[in-house]
Order: sequence, then C-alpha cells, then structure tokens
Amino acid sequence: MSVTYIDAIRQAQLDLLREREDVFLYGQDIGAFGGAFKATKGLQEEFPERVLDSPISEDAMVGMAIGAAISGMRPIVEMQFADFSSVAFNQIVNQAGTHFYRTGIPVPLTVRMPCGGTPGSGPFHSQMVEALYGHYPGLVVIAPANVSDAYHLLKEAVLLDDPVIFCEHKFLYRWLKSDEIGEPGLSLGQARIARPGKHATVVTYSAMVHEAVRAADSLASEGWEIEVVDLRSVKPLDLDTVIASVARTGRLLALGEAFPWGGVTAEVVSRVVAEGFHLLDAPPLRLNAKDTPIPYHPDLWASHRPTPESIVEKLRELLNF
Amino acid sequence: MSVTYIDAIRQAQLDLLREREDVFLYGQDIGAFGGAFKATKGLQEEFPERVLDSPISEDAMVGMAIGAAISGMRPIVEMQFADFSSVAFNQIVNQAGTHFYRTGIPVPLTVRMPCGGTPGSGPFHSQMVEALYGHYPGLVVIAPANVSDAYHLLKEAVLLDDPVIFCEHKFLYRWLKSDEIGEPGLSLGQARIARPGKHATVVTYSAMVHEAVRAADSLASEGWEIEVVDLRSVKPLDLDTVIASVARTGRLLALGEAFPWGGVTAEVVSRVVAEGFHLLDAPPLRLNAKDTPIPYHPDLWASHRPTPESIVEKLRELLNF
Amino acid sequence: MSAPQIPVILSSSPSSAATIGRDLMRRTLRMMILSRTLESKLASLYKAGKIVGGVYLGTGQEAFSGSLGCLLDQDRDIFAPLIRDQAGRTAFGEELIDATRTHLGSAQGPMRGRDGNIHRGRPSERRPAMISHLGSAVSVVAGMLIARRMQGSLTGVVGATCVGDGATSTGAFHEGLNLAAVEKLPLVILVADNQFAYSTPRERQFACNSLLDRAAGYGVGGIEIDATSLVSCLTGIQTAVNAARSGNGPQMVVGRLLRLCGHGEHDDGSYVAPELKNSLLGRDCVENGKVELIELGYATAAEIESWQEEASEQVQEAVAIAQKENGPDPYCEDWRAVSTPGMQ
Amino acid sequence: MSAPQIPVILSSSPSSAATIGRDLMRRTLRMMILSRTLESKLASLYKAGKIVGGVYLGTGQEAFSGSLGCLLDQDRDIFAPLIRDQAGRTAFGEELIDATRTHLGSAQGPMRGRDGNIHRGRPSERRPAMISHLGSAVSVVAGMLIARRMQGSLTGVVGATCVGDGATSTGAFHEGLNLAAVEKLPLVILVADNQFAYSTPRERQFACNSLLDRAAGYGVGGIEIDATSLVSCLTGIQTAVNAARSGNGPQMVVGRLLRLCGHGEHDDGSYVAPELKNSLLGRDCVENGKVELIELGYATAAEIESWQEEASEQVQEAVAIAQKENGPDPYCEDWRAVSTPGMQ
Ligand SMILES: Cc1ncc(C[n+]2csc(CCOP(=O)(O)OP(=O)(O)O)c2C)c(N)n1
Ligand SMILES: Cc1ncc(C[n+]2csc(CCOP(=O)(O)OP(=O)(O)O)c2C)c(N)n1
Ligand SMILES: [Mg+2]
Ligand SMILES: [Mg+2]
Repeated sequence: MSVTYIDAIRQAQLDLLREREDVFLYGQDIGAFGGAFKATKGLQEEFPERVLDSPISEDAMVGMAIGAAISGMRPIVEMQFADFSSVAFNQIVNQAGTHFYRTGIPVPLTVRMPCGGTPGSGPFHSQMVEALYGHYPGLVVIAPANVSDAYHLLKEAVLLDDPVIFCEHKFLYRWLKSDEIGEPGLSLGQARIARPGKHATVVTYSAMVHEAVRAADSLASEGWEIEVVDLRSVKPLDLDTVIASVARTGRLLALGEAFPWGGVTAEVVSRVVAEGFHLLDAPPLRLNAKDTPIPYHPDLWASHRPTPESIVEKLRELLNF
Repeated sequence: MSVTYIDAIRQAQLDLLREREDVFLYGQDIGAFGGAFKATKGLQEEFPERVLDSPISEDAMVGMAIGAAISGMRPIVEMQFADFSSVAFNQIVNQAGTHFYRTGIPVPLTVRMPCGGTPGSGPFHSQMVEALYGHYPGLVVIAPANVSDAYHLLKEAVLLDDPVIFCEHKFLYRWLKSDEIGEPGLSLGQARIARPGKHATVVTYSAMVHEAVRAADSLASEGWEIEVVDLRSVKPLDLDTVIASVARTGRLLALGEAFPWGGVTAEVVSRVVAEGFHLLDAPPLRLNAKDTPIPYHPDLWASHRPTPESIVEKLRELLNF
Repeated sequence: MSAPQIPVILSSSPSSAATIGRDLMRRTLRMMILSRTLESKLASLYKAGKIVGGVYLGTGQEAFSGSLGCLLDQDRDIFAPLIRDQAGRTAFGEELIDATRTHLGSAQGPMRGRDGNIHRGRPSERRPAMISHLGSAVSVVAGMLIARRMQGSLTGVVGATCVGDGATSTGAFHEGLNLAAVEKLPLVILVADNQFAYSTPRERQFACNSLLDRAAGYGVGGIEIDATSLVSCLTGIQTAVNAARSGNGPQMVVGRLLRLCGHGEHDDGSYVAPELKNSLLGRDCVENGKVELIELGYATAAEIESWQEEASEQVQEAVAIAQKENGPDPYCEDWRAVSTPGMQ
Repeated sequence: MSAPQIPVILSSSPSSAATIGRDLMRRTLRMMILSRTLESKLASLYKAGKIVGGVYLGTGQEAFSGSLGCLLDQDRDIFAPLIRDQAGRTAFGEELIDATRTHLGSAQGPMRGRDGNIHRGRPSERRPAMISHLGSAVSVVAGMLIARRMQGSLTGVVGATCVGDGATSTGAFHEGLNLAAVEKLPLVILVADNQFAYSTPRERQFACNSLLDRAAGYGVGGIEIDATSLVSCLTGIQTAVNAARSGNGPQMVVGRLLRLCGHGEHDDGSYVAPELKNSLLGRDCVENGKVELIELGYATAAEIESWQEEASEQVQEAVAIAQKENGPDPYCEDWRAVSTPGMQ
C-alpha cells in the first residue's frame, strides 16, 4: 500500500478530528463532496458537525475561523486554491497576523493553501503564496515537500497556538507517493538535508525540492555532489541548517517556484550573506519563476518555473565561478 | 513660498486633470472634502465630473478603475490609507497585474497609497506596501522621497501605460518642504544619489532616505563618508546605480521601513551579491522595521522602525568589518 | 428616490413571445444550438485527453446566457461572461475559433497560450477576459461604463455580466453592484441560480428565498425568470436590458434553472439529486426552446434540424483548424508583464 | 423557509416604554451620560494635545449603542464594538480606565501601547479588539458563535456588532452577514445610519431607500428605528436581541440618526448641512433621553443631575489614574508577533 501527499493531508485532518474535539474544518465543497482535491473525503460523514461547507466568501471564511480560534477552537480553513486567498488577505494579515501582538491572545488557525502550478492551470490556479504571507508579522508559513512532512507538519500546524499558512503543493498531491507516513522526524522550524553533498548547496522547499534533487542527480554523473536543503517552513526559517550546509559547500543557490521579486529566495540569500559571508566561495545565486503571471499552456508553464535543466544550468554557473 | 510633499501630489493631480481629459480621480472623501490628507482639495470644484467620491469598497474601486483604464481613461485611485489596499489586493495583483500579459492590453491605472508610519497611527494606518506589490508581476512600484519626485513621478506614473502602485509617505506629507517643485530630473526607473560618499552605501527609498542622510551626517563628524542611494522606484529597481555605488564604497546597507522578511532590502542585497559579489569588502547588511505589527504608541513606534541612531549602529557594524 | 419595482416572471405566455418576435427567437435558438454543439464537442475532446486545461460548460444555461448575448448590441454594448456563457459569447459575436483555439492550446487563440479556455476575452471588442476570482468582473464592467460616461459615449450603451448563485456570496459582487447602483450605471447582471455552486447547494450559500430579494437592498431593478424557457429568458432579459438602456440604473435578472453538467468535465455532478433533475428546473432549455419555436410556428422541426447540422459543421471546422495549429513557443516568449520597456 | 418579517419602528410610544421597564431605561441613560461625559473629556484632552493617536467619538449615538450594551448579557454575550460605541462598551461592562489608558498612552491599558483607543478590546471577556478595516468584525463574531455551537454552549448566547452606513458597502460586511445567515447564528448587527461616512453622504454610498432593504436579501430579520429616541432604541433592539436569542437567526437593526461630531476630533464636520442638524435626525439622544425618562416618571431632573455629577467624578478619576501612568518602554518590548517561542 502506498500513501500519497494528499492522502497524508487527509489523514492528518482525520486524526486531528478524532483526537481533538476543538478541531474543525471549513471550506468550499469540503463536506459531502470531500473538497476539490478530496483532501476531506469522507470526513463530514464521520464528523457532520465539524466539517462545514462554506459560502464563496474567503474573507468571511477566515474571519469566522479567527473568531472560532479565539474562542477555544482550532479551525482548519481550506482555500479551494491558494490563489483565492487573495480575497482573504486582509483577514489573514491584519486580523489573524496582528492578534497576538495586539491583544496577547493567540489565534490557533490553520489555512490550507493548495499552491503551485500544474500544467494547464493558468494564472489563477497555480500561485505560490509563501512570499506573500511570510512578509507579514504574526504568521507561520509551512511548505512541506514530502508525504511524511505533509502529515506531521499539518498536525503540528494545527496544534500550534499561532496562525499557520500551510502551503501544500498541488503537483505533489497524487504524484508523490510513499510507502508509509512514517514517524515524526524533525519538528516544525527545522530544515532537512534532502540530499547530502559537498560542492554546492541548493536551499529550497515544496515541489522544488524534487526538481533540485533531480538536478543534483544529473550533475552527480559529472562528479558534482550537490546538497539539497528542504526548508520545510519558510517562516520560521532555519538559518542554522542553511549556514551549516553553506559552510560545508561554500556555494549557495536559493531556489523557489514563486515570482522572482523578493520572497523566500531573497530572504535566504540576504540572511546567508549577512551571517555567513566568509563561508562563500562564489556569489550566491537565485532561481525563481519568471516575472509574469503563470501561463496556462503547459509548454509555457514548464518554461516559467524552474526545471531540472534550468537548475542544472544555474548550478553550473555557481560551480564554475 | 514653499511647497510640501502633499502639495506636490495635489499639484500633479491638478495639472494632470488640466492637461488631459482622460485622467480622473476616484476615492473615499476625495471630492468636496478634498481627501483625508487634502491631496485632492479643490479639485472636484474644477472637475466635478472627474473627481468622484467612492463608497467604502476598495475591491470595487480598483476593479472599476481597471475597467475605465482599459476603456481609454487614466484613473488615479486614492486609498484612504495604504493599509486598506489589503481589501483591493485581489483586483490589484490578479486583475490589474495580469491584464497586459494575458490580453496584450495595458492598464494605465495609478493607485495612490498613503504609506508609512506617523506617531500614534498604529497597526492599520502605518503600513508600507511596496514589498507586497513588488512581488507580483505586472506592477510598477514607486516610492518618492522628496517633493520634486512626488510631483514628477506621479505625473510619470499616470502617463505610463501600466499599473502603478504609488507609495507616498504620510510622514513626509507636511513635514517635507521645498522652495519649488523644480524641473524633472531623472526619469522613472532611475535611482538617485541622495548624498555622495565613499566608505559605505546605504540603499533606501521613501522616508528612510531622510533618516539615512541624518545618520550619514552624524557619521561625517567621525570622518566617515556615507553614500545614500534613493531608489525612487522599487520596481523597476535600478541595479546599475546601486552597483556603481557599491563599486565605489565596497559596503552595502539596504534600509527600509517595511517588515523585515523579504521585501525591498532582501531584493537589493540578493541582486547586489549576485552581480557585484567581488565589489564587496564586507557582508552586505539589512535594516528594516521589526517583525511585529506597527505599534501605536509613539515610543514603541519610534523603536519599531529604523532611526538615525539604529542606522548609525548598523553602519558602524558595516564599517568596522 | 422610490424603491424600484420588482416584477417576477416565472412563466411565459405566447403574448410575451409576440413582443420578442420571430427573428430574435430564431437567432437565439440557433446560437443556443451552436453553443451546445460546440460544448458537446469540447466535452468529448476532454474525455479523449485532447484539451489543455479544464472544461467548464454551460449546459442547460444556453437560453439564459444566449438570450442576453442576442439582446445586446454587438457594436457598442459590453459583455463580461463567466464560466457558463458559451451561448452568450457566441451570440455576442465571439467566433467559435476563439474557443477551440484556447481549449486546444493553439498559440493563435486570443490569449496566445498565456491564459486559457473560459478566461479568454477580447477587451478591445468590449469582451473582458475574466479572472477566476468570482464576482470581480462586476466592478470592471462598471468602470467600462463610467469611462464611457466621462467620454460622452455612454448614451444607449449597456454593460452586462453574469454570475452564478455562489458568486453572489463574494464581497466583490456586493461592492461592484453597490458601486454601479450608486452611479446609476446601465449595468445588467444575470444571476444564474442553478441550484449549486460546484457541489454546494443553495441553502449552504445564502438564506434568502430568492436571490432577487437582494435587488431592493442595492436599489436596483430586478426580475426573476424561469430560465429553462427561451420565451421567458428573452422576455425577462429584454425588460432588464431596456430598463438599463433607458437610464433606470442597474438591473438584476435572476434565472432559475439547473446546471445540466458537472461543475467541470472532471466532475460527474453525482451530488445532484434525481428529483431535482426530474423537476421543472431540470428541463433542458435547448430541447424546450425547440418546442417553443415550433409551437409558436416560428420554426419547423426540419429547419431546426438543419441548424443543428450547420452547427456541427461549423464546430468541426473550428476544431479542425485549431488542432492543426501549434502551441506557443516558450523560446519566443518575451516574458513581459508590463507594456513599457524597462519597467519590469 | 419563509421570508423573515420586517417590522419598522420609527416612533415609540409610552406603551413600548412599559415593556422595557424603568430599571433598564434608567441604567441605559446613566451609561449614555457616562459615555458622553467621558468622550467630552477625551475631546478636550485632544484639543489640549494630551491624547496619543486619534479620537473618534460616538456623540449622538449613545442611545443606539448604549441600548445594545445594556440589553446584552455581560456574562455570556459577545459584543464587538466599532468606532462610535463608547456607550455600548461602557454599558457592556468595559471599565472607563480601559478607555483613558489607551487614549493617554498608558502601558497598562488593555493593548499595552501596541494598539490604541477605539481598537482596544478584551477578547477573553468576549469583547473583540477591532481592526480598522470596516466590516471585518462581522465574520469574527460569527466565528465566536460557531465555536460556541460546536462546544455546546451557544444556547441563550447572542453575538452583537455595530457598523456604520458606510461600512455596509464593504465586501467584508456582506460576506460576514451572509455567512451568519446561512448558519442561522444569533447575531445582532446594528447599522448606525448616521447620514455620513466620514464626509461621504448616503447617496454616494448606496442607492436603496433604507439600509433595512438589505435584510431580506440576506434572509435575516430586520427593524428600523429612530435612534435619537431612547425608548425607540431599547424597544427595537430588544426585539432584535430577543429574536436572535430565541433562535430566529441574525437580526439587523438600522438606526436613523446623525453623527453629532466630526468624523474624528481632527474633523469639524463642516460638510454637514445645518438643515440636517436642525432636523429630527439631529436631535441629541442624551438630552432627549433625559426628557423621555422624566416624562415617563422614571427619573427626576435632580436624579439625572446627580448621575451627571457622578459620571464627571468617575471620568476625572479614570483620567487622573491613566495620566500618572507611564507609557510602554520600548527596551522592555519583546517584539514577538507569535506566541510560540522560535516561530518567528
Ligand atoms: C473567489 C473565488 N473563490 C472560489 C472559487 C472557485 N470556484 C470556481 S467556480 C465555483 C463555484 C461557482 O458557483 P456559482 O457562482 O453558483 O456558479 P456556477 O458554477 O454554478 O455556474 C467556485 C467555488 C473562485 N473561482 N473564486
Ligand atoms: C476598508 C476600510 N476602508 C476605509 C476605511 C477608512 N474609514 C474609517 S471610518 C470611515 C467612514 C466610516 O463610515 P461609516 O461606516 O458610515 O461609520 P461612521 O463613521 O459614520 O460611524 C472610513 C472611510 C476603513 N477604516 N476601512
Ligand atoms: Mg451555481
Ligand atoms: Mg456613517
């Protein structure tokens, strides 16, 4: 039997609903229908009172969940697509993100964000949102790259007393399989060495971890050993693990699938140079998606985001410095 | 006679309304009342048909302006405070920002954003938004630091065929005066050397330009000559001018008033290290606001954002490396 | 200002058919048939794995959408369609090839591979290209009308857009319609109350009896119609379009019907109860429209049959052309999101 | 489901006063006087340059807001005030010192200098701390109620919040109220139709006759009242609170009145036409409330005078305490935006 990334997300929600009475789910079509991606399939049947279909009202969905969260519940809100959280943006950053600082009362809210591109999804069903929410104070931003993290980080997210933006990658939903969910390993806030190496470090997260590993594999035939660091959460950002890796390799490529201006890769590079400048043997580089909306046609899409080929190219630039 | 920063903004709008029939203004209380900051005072009297009060509907205000912009008009939307653009976020990034790429039809829209902190304004009337909008494709993001730029950049913004996020700084509105608006100098997209120097470069924008100059002035007594670069627009970002400055000084401090995760300072540092690594004699540093909502009490507020003192401290760190 | 009157037309009569006229009815039915034919073809291409992206159909909504398209003036009105408006698009003058090209991934489609399928549009021909976020076109159409007012070219112009029952729950819908009402714009908004938003039934979406109850709260005119009947659609929408055109401000038309397909072609819609399908709401407006025309003596079965054949040929041709065309070449993309050089 | 009934109470009679009762009327007037006294003091402190941040008053809205505060149950209900709800806050149990501390910048205020003035709240005492973005508390209150439903403690609880006429144009208001209606929550929403949103008059804000016209569109109960009369406020709001408490879903109360101050104390409100000030809408509810009580024989002028004196003393004391306290010390700030260590 094998478990997919989306299975893990569903299982985490099921286990949370079973283990805790304060957890509930809210989102469009998540009830009997089981959600656009089936992340909540069958859950309403078992918990009719705690799995609720919402109207098409992202602002109110999040506002409602905030109200519930400060009243002793631990809501999980499913955005049908992360892109639609733009409508909930105000409630997320200004209501949830500021609440603890302002009032001293934390908001144990989790917003599940189906992120990232798949071929043919186009500009409004493909966006990454970690740069958006990472910028604002008061939010924890998670982006699991594998099945085990999808499960364990979601459980940690929901048990955390603070608001969490949980960035799931749609491309991984069914494509990524594992034999089992496995035991919890690292905890929230710790990055993971996804692939050890010694000539250069790629720091990335979410689906790009797999593309980076592919790129690393293909360079391995030439004798290059590339280390891949999976951030797991982009806020907090585990700089220690990143710096330790850069200390080993002397070279850094920050890789992400988001738009290229600002965001995770800029934050990683800036922190590394501020604290580990002397460790660097070459200019730290970045590779992101292109600076346009995400194109709908699969051929354009594949060129818009980083690919193993474009990662290899960037890595060569880095290694040849 | 002297002209303030807000006078310049009002004058630019008046001149645009007079010079062009396709310009109109839309926003809350901007008509007879002249706007919360009086940036449109008297304009409705002269142009009753082209200065319209809007309902409290930021999403629809921007959507409306987009519709008008693709129909031959050049709307200027005033957000009462930049912080409320969170409600218009979806229309700005997903409708205005994607339109040219998707359809080939540009959207000559300008959104005026009264940004930044003043004492006592608190978490929801003090935000900077350039990091937010800079991240998204399809938007031009401007942040003038002086009276002349407030005037000329606003005029350039409105005449540009693309959507512009025009970040005005409220702290400068009445505090910043000039003898005259002056002739246009640099054009949109070019950074300016606000203060020449040779020992370190501070790259910044908006109100922080003045704080940086103050910090530089106070270090001058110790013999340090600090160069201050005023970006003027953060997207596009004039890397050439920045790199040329860093080439002269060998040291970089990226300074901003926004939240510290991601944003302009991270983008500046990342680009400089990618393209000018060899120019650097010390690790490039960043200084931003603190990673909490902007506090309301003036004493907390003054510690939340960078001050001449905290800038001096960071510069010492940089200079002593 | 006195509250706008809210008539409800839930059934139609031959007398209302008379006010519509033979030509309009014939043209609308032809557009409905063309749309249905195109969409059936897209559905089979989807099943065959030939489509790029998703397929969202307007099956069962052709009378409602197509009537609007036929009642608008292609030379000056504005039409901002949503996901179930193939019939309205076609009736408002969109060529079939625009649809087949986007769905089949041709670079020659109106969106050049950058955006797809239902998002296609030609803003310069007064057909905005929708973004996915529901409700957000309402204010855009309002802005297109305000521009015309300022330019002195609003007289006689109507701007129309469509939403579903679910989209009425969005803040964007509310803000946009309210703004249009304040500006008393000639906006016609069709609300296709098709009983579901994706899988979500009406009672999880709103608590009023009829979405028409919302019109008064915006101070706009309104009408509710049986959208499974072509006569009722044309009559009701004509009333609304005329009211808007003659300066009475925004008009809302709530059409009661049932989505006769899945939310998208990936969805079998198994959550729709058989009783609902078998109810009057589940009546197929295309089949019913044929009966309506025949009963009124406006067309013969043979004529309708010939329209059907013509439609099939047109669709075949549009598919064939698009299928031969290449997709976009990523190496030729300039990856520019703003029009002005140097501004990115 | 049948459409909710929408009564309109625009005038009040002694008979409705009888159903309210002497004690409630007396308590409410006292709260109104206390609120007015506090706010007048804040206004003079503002003019004297002693206030940190802006000052937004509820002058003229004390009957409306205070009635709600008095009708709610302080031990279990929820009250999410907005910018003109000093009376409601006080009536719902907020101590004066909370207001003076925030306005005077004391670190001992409920927001510890991190947020100010009207944004203050104590969520753990069921008084959420508003953010500035209008309309966004509606859904939050809905969520607080849904939590209680899931926890089995909703019975008999009401959640109340207030908005102005301008805030009804926000998408947040619309989405929040619609959600509450779908969930049939015991939500009471007061709409203070005070003729202006900042400087913007009603006709630039909405096109319906009365904002009460919106209630039916949400499927919620509604009532419109003359909010310059205390009897009318208590009667109308009591009806709504009772309806919500007994399971009839959300209730909207539209109060017609005039803001008797500037938008904030920085604004002289010179855009308000004298005719409006002199109209019935411009009647001062506090002065009128005194007359109402006296006419009903519920209080004597001397008693009211003594309440006024008591209020002045209480306010003086709360100001004096806060004025002696220090502001927050930035060097002691931990600058933490999340509660869990290591998560920033
Ligand atoms: C703001 C927003 N949230 C969610 C979605 C995802 N979504 C697309 S269509 C749809 C259902 C729409 O229902 P309705 O408005 O009734 O239109 P119908 O599909 O029935 O024609 C949803 C939830 C969206 N497009 N926009
Ligand atoms: C979303 C949003 N946009 C703009 C503002 C700025 N603003 C604060 S109060 C106000 C007017 C509110 O008017 P109304 O709702 O009628 O309440 P009133 O002040 O009359 O009590 C405005 C525009 C805001 N707070 N939130
Ligand atoms: Mg529907
Ligand atoms: Mg008002």
